[in-house]
Amino acid sequence: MVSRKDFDSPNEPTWCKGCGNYGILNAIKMALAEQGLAPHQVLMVTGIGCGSKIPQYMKVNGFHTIHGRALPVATGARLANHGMKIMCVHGDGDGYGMGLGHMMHAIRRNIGLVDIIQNNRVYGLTKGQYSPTSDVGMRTPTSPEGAIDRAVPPLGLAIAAGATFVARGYPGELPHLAWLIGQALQHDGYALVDVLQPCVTFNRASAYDFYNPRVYRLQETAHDVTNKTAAWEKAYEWGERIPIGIFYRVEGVPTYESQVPTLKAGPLVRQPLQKLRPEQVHALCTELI
Amino acid sequence: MVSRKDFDSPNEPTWCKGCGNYGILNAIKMALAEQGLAPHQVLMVTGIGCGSKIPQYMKVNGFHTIHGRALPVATGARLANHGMKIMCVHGDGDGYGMGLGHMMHAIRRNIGLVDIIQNNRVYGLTKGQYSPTSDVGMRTPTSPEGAIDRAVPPLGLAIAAGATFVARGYPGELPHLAWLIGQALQHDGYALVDVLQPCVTFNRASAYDFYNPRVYRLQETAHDVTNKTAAWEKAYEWGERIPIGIFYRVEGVPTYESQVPTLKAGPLVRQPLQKLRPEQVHALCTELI
Amino acid sequence: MTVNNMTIRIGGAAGNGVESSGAGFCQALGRAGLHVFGLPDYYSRIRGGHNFYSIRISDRPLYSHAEPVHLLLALTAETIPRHRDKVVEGGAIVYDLKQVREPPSAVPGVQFLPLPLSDMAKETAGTELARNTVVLGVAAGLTGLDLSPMESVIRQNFGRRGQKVVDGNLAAADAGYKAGQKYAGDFPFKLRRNPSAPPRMVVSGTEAFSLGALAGGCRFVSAYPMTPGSPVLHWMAAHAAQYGVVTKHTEDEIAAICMAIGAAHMGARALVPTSGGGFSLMVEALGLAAMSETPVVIYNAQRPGPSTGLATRNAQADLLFMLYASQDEFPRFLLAPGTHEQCFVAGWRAFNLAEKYQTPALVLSDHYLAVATRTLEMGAFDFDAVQIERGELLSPAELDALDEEYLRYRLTPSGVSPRALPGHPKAVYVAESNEHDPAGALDEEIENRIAMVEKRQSKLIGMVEEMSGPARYGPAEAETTFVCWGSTYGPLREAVDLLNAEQPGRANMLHFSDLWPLPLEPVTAALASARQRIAVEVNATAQLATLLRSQTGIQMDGAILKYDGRPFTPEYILARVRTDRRASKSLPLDR
Amino acid sequence: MTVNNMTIRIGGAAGNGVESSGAGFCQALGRAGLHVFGLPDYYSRIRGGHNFYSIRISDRPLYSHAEPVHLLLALTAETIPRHRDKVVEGGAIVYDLKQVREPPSAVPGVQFLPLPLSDMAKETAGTELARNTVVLGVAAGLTGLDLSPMESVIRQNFGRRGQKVVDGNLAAADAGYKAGQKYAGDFPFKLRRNPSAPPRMVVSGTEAFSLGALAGGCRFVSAYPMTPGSPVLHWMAAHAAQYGVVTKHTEDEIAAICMAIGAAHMGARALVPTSGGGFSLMVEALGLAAMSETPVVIYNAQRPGPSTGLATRNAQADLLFMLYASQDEFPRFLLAPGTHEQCFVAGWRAFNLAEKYQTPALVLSDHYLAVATRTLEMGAFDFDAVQIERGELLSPAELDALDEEYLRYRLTPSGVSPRALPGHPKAVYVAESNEHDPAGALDEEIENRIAMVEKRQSKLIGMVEEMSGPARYGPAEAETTFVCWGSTYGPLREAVDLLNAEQPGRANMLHFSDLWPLPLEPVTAALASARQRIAVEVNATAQLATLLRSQTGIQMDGAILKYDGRPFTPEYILARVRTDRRASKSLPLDR
Ligand SMILES: Cc1ncc(C[n+]2csc(CCOP(=O)(O)OP(=O)(O)O)c2C)c(N)n1
Ligand SMILES: Cc1ncc(C[n+]2csc(CCOP(=O)(O)OP(=O)(O)O)c2C)c(N)n1
Ligand code: SF4
Ligand code: SF4
Ligand SMILES: [Mg+2]
Ligand SMILES: [Mg+2]
Repeated sequence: MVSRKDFDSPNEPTWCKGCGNYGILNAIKMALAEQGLAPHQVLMVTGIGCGSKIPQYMKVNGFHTIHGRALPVATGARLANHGMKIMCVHGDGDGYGMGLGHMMHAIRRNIGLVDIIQNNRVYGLTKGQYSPTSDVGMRTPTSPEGAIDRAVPPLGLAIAAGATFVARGYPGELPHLAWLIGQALQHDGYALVDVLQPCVTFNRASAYDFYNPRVYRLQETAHDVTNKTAAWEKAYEWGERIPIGIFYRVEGVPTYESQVPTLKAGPLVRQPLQKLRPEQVHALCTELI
Repeated sequence: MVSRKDFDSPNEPTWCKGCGNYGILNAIKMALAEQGLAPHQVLMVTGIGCGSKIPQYMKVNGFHTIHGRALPVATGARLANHGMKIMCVHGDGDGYGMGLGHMMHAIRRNIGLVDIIQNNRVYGLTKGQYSPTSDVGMRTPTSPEGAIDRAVPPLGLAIAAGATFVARGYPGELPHLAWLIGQALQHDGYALVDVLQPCVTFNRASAYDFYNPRVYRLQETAHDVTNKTAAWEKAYEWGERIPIGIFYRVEGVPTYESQVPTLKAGPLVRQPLQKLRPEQVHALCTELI
Repeated sequence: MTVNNMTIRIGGAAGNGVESSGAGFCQALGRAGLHVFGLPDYYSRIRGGHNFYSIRISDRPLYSHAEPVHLLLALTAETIPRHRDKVVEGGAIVYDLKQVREPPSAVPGVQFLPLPLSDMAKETAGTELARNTVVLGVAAGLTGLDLSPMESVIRQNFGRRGQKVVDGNLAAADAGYKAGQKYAGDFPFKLRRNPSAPPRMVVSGTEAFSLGALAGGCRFVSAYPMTPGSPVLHWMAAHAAQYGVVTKHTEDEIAAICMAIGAAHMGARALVPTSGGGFSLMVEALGLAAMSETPVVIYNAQRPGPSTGLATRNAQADLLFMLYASQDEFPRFLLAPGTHEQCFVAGWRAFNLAEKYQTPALVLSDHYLAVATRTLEMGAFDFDAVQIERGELLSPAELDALDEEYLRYRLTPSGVSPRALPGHPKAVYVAESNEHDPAGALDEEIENRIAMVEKRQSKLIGMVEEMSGPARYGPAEAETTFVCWGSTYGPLREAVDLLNAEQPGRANMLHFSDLWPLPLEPVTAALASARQRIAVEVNATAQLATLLRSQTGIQMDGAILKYDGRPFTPEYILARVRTDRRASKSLPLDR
Repeated sequence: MTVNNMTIRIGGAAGNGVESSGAGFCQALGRAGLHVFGLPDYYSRIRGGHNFYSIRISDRPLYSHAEPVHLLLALTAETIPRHRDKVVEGGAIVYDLKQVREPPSAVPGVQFLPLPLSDMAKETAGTELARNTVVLGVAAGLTGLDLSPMESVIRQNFGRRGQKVVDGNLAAADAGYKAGQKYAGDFPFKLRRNPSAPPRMVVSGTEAFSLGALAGGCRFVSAYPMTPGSPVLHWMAAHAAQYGVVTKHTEDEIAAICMAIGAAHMGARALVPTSGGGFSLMVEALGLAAMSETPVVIYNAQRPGPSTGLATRNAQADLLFMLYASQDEFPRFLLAPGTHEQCFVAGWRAFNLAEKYQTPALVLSDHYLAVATRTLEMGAFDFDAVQIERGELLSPAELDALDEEYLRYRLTPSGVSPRALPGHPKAVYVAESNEHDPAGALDEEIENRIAMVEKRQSKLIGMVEEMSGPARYGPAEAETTFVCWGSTYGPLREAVDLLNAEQPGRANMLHFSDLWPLPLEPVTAALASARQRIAVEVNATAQLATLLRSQTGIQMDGAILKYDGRPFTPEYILARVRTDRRASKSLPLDR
């Protein structure tokens, strides 16, 4: 039996007091324990940002990579060892800004991994520049007159790109977030969990007091998670009411890794690594005659 | 009066006989002439690929850049001189593969340019590898067992990202394509024109005989170009019937360049470039005391 | 008693406002007519950790920070053990009674001043956050510095937050001041306002470079935030509307350089500030700028790597990378300003060089130079000397008068082809990333390729004429010649002064700020005449030494290298000189 | 009469099948027991232009193509003026009557053979496309080469397209053969099948490298297509299912290197083939591999730039770029195989080096080496010598037995830390791109930073032991020593042979294939003993010469540089040696 405590790390998080990342950290631990996944069975690939430091603060295999590139690293890891659970955890600047192209491609491949975005709608680590999901008009060091780029609609894009599992969580609703991550972990294919992560330091306008009165649970409404158009329209609901929960889910779309011929024989790294056999050498050289 | 002939270039295209790029070239010339845009009033920014060589084959200001980066180059050009018409013309590998992230960001900015994608659903110039819009199962040098990445749905993504003009054309319907490009040129903001470009050499399965019986004109149906959800659903229609025409169009969303304070005074390159005035120097230095 | 010659260091955790209060105190000292050299030191984290700010103060201009600390202001307990060894005899350590529960063990000759900083802050300003204002008040009281410059800074900097905040902070400063005065008698380091001094600017390398770039006609800045390059973007964004600049925070660094290339192609002077990791993403497009002959300026404030490395720390380790970045070969400029004044000049000069030779100009700064602040006279930046030279740029009138076909890549003896900006009916052309003929048409033939490679490469002949050899500091003849580049100028200059003060003729230094193309004659002459050459660089492999050897064959006799993520100090250099006259390490350094 | 010593060149437009028929003819010659060196030359366009394929044929192994042409097969009119000057006395030019409307002007001593190739193709194979088969039949007839090897190749290569196509092409070849025979009497260059020779492979550098990589345990290939790197991806994709390899055509080169890093991190031997422009996009992630100590192999088949440059042509101009790419400093391997045999070895050796030192290994090939084909004996690739050495990789059993905390970045004398693959309960760790402590935790402290820089850099001590100095070809003592790297081996070797044949002791050559880290002792010894050193490189700035001078101080006495997008030929080198004994150009080359 795996317990939440198994994921505890001696390293103290360096996040601000009240940062939404604490909740995300807890939710991930809860979900992994719930799913019976031990620290060594999981690889957590992160980008660069406040939130991307997360593998430092829990016990889990981690790869803290470079800004915006968590998904391709994770994809390579998945293809090399699909016997392990792969999670990406990264910020909105990382995932929806620099990494947006990779995300679109990961989605159309339906590569089997859970992609958690710590969407605080600001750049935390570099101290408060506006992000791809910031509100128009937000004044920051790189938008002193107010941002004029309209926000990326991540859930709408994910559904449009063909994602098979699209969800949004909120650390203010911790058990719900843990449940969502658990569902994502159970999903066979690419699973997006966008998390409304309060950044209490650089985005006070989108912190708990903004979200608390607004969020409501989709799964407590009549929302049909298999209706793609309905899900897509829901993805744009934002303002007085902000839905959290599973927006869209379809099972049965084959994952990328399940279709790679070589991987039918099991995870790549568990297949024997040895020199070519003489008959293989012979065949390869004969091809060239 | 500008005429099609004004755009003629002495350089002979190196495209294959029957290549859909000839039609696109003609349609662009027709549309520009129709709009009364002379060669020197337009900058055509292209990426790398068969089709991206297009500015070599017509008389127009061109910038033949690098693979996948036409949009950011064009965005910079637009911000520096929004007095000129900016067009991007590039392939599906270029625009929907390497450049997909840039496209999503260009769309949300609603930067004012026409983006024409020569979507032959294959890599032409590098000789036939599958592309982001290739069919699943397509066998190519990089997918000898058949491609297993699901295709990028460009129109669906564009609408989801907030594009204000989304269209698809086909060089087999030349006047229609020219009309579409003309409409795009008239649009204020980012305008996508996806073109079903037959590649007769590397993608014979998606050439004229595939498209001719399938394409139909949206504008001859009851399609409402202002209905976003309907447009989004239409974007996925593919198979026995393939719609061409304007899928979605909304005017009145401000362009990025119209919101940049400095550009209110006119195109940047037409603003005087001179040394700082003494009072400016004084103000700047005084800030530092 | 020592007057106007000390270092005050304030230390605390991220979130304690160490950096802003340090910077504010520098401003106050500048207004008091004193010279300062201010340097923040902080972790790549938003909260916690240990940040500190050092303020060296003098009557004369300062070029470097220094290690000895005369007054340590400790907002956290951790500050004391981290810096106690640096506190000089007679110095003092002020600390917050609330934070430091156990009295720290004594340091001979150093006074410990426990004060209820948190309580004082709460009482005066209503929040413990004002501790830093209290403690700076204490510093003023201890050193005898007139409080009024500090008050004026408080009024200015807190003004936006309302009168209540201003008043609270004024009261906090005053309370600290009074507390400090009580102990002033035992504290021998004093600060005296210089009322006859003119007001001075307190300037960071970031500001100096940005000012220079703006003065030089920079009108387009596209960048993706990356420490320590982003402050240039922030500065430009803050001044954009007023000074007619367009700034764009892009989706990534590839877009940043590509947008700058697009803008430069249309005729705007375009700048891309970044750091090494961001520059890594620009390498492909750098080649596009070179091939299409688009002038663009890239500013790299270096930080330690490899990869994410140490985001908020210092290194000079991207020289060879920037020199050779991108496939195949093309001319580029590499400038590495060493002082704030040089940063200003590099800011405008880079645009002239880029435009005159229609090729990228790269500026190497680093974290140290970018964040360190110095007081400078109001006239320190020579705005009059600024020129906006656009090189062979054809005016609309010249284009109107053109009676032959316009050839964008015309072959010329200088390698530079007269440039027309897109938009003129007589000069409709294609800029190309493929090899092309003079008109810009694709051309793969042998003769054309040779001509075009030679065209581009031959720009170097003109380019090298624009470059200066190393600047010598110190006596013409010296036992040891130190060889450095970029920001190492300041600490090394002080080290040279200290060595020569001990033993006249002991040392001089050669500072390289024009790194590429290297003007071989003055470089070789300067190096050849040195008796013993020691490279001093903030990297592990002596990159300048490698470059110089590759071009001149001259080898350094040793190297003082530092790769701990921190800048040199004069004291560090002296110590290395003393422990190891040949000053080289056992690592395979020259690789 | 000359037997088995000639070059046949077939020329036409893109789309004429010049490359495939040239390659097929090489195969046929290999089956006939002859040695060939085959080289395609083509434009970066799908249709039109002028492509040609040169097949040099000999009884002895060949290392290079050569300029003189004995038989020119012209499918288009343009072929004749482009190559007529290269045709030797006694040689012949066969051309298609339908394409060449006006009889070409005569060349003294050269026979022109106008033939109705298109008609013959149409009549025999039902399509004019079979012209190339006809013309190769003509070549066989003229040279007296037995047609059966060609027939066997036709059967094999056209087999997939059905018996009709096979029969048509057999008939086409036969018709050509008969036509050629008619003129055979006047054609003095003959080819004789060598029935006693064993069957030989016809191998490109791409195939040699790919085979070596597969033999060395390469199991993951992620790449974005880019000429001339992509053929490695294609080869691997074609063999993936059968040999247990996963290949991924990615969305861009950044994804390619990142996926390889992810796969390598999990334990797969991962390869990223590309060309310089693609490598430019990998620079940031290269640093990630170094910092996280992830072994990964990058193969760069160089092509001319800058930027898109000349996509289908040749250059050796990415050496210094690859050596210094990415911010800050870290150890890397740079291998530049010179021959097909060396390509094979580099293929497997790179993985061992990368894994033993847990750092990236970079292989530099180029267009020439990638596409040129040579006949090799079946045993030319020593598969027995292949070793799969994974270095300090902890087995599951070793991990089970671990009784202390696993430290991914443990400090060791070698700088190499025992590596555990993710998945074992005793070795749960974080791989880091930030500076980190031995456990992988973020650590910005000075002591740790120094230790970690020295840990990484100290790998170089072991790494350099793995490297060989330059290989000498030619006599130990020579008047001139040519210094080259990578694919210049072949043409230069022949040039050395030719010079020494004229004047014994005239020349020898030093070939560098282990470029980094440089083993200074053998390198210096080899260079120092040379009388006159001439760098021979396919670039404009003599990059190897720059590197060697930077590391040894030794300067070349001259350089023969070529930057026209084409590889060296022996004849070109000889001509340059003859016109300019010092062989340097007036450009500012050493910059
Ligand atoms: C290539 C590159 N560019 C820029 C940076 C600097 N950088 C680090 S984190 C970050 C943005 C962080 O924002 P986000 O991804 O939203 O994460 P958060 O800090 O908000 O969790 C940036 C720009 C970098 N590390 N690498
Ligand atoms: C960075 C980089 N990677 C790879 C290439 C090689 N390349 C040139 S064109 C091309 C793909 C072309 O496909 P597409 O964009 O669909 O254009 P098409 O040729 O089909 O018109 C590739 C991979 C390149 N030029 N630059
Ligand atoms: S800055 Fe924001 S995201 Fe970063 S740790 Fe603080 S609250 Fe969290
Ligand atoms: S390969 Fe395809 S896209 Fe390229 S020119 Fe030929 S038909 Fe057109
Ligand atoms: Mg964020
Ligand atoms: Mg295409």
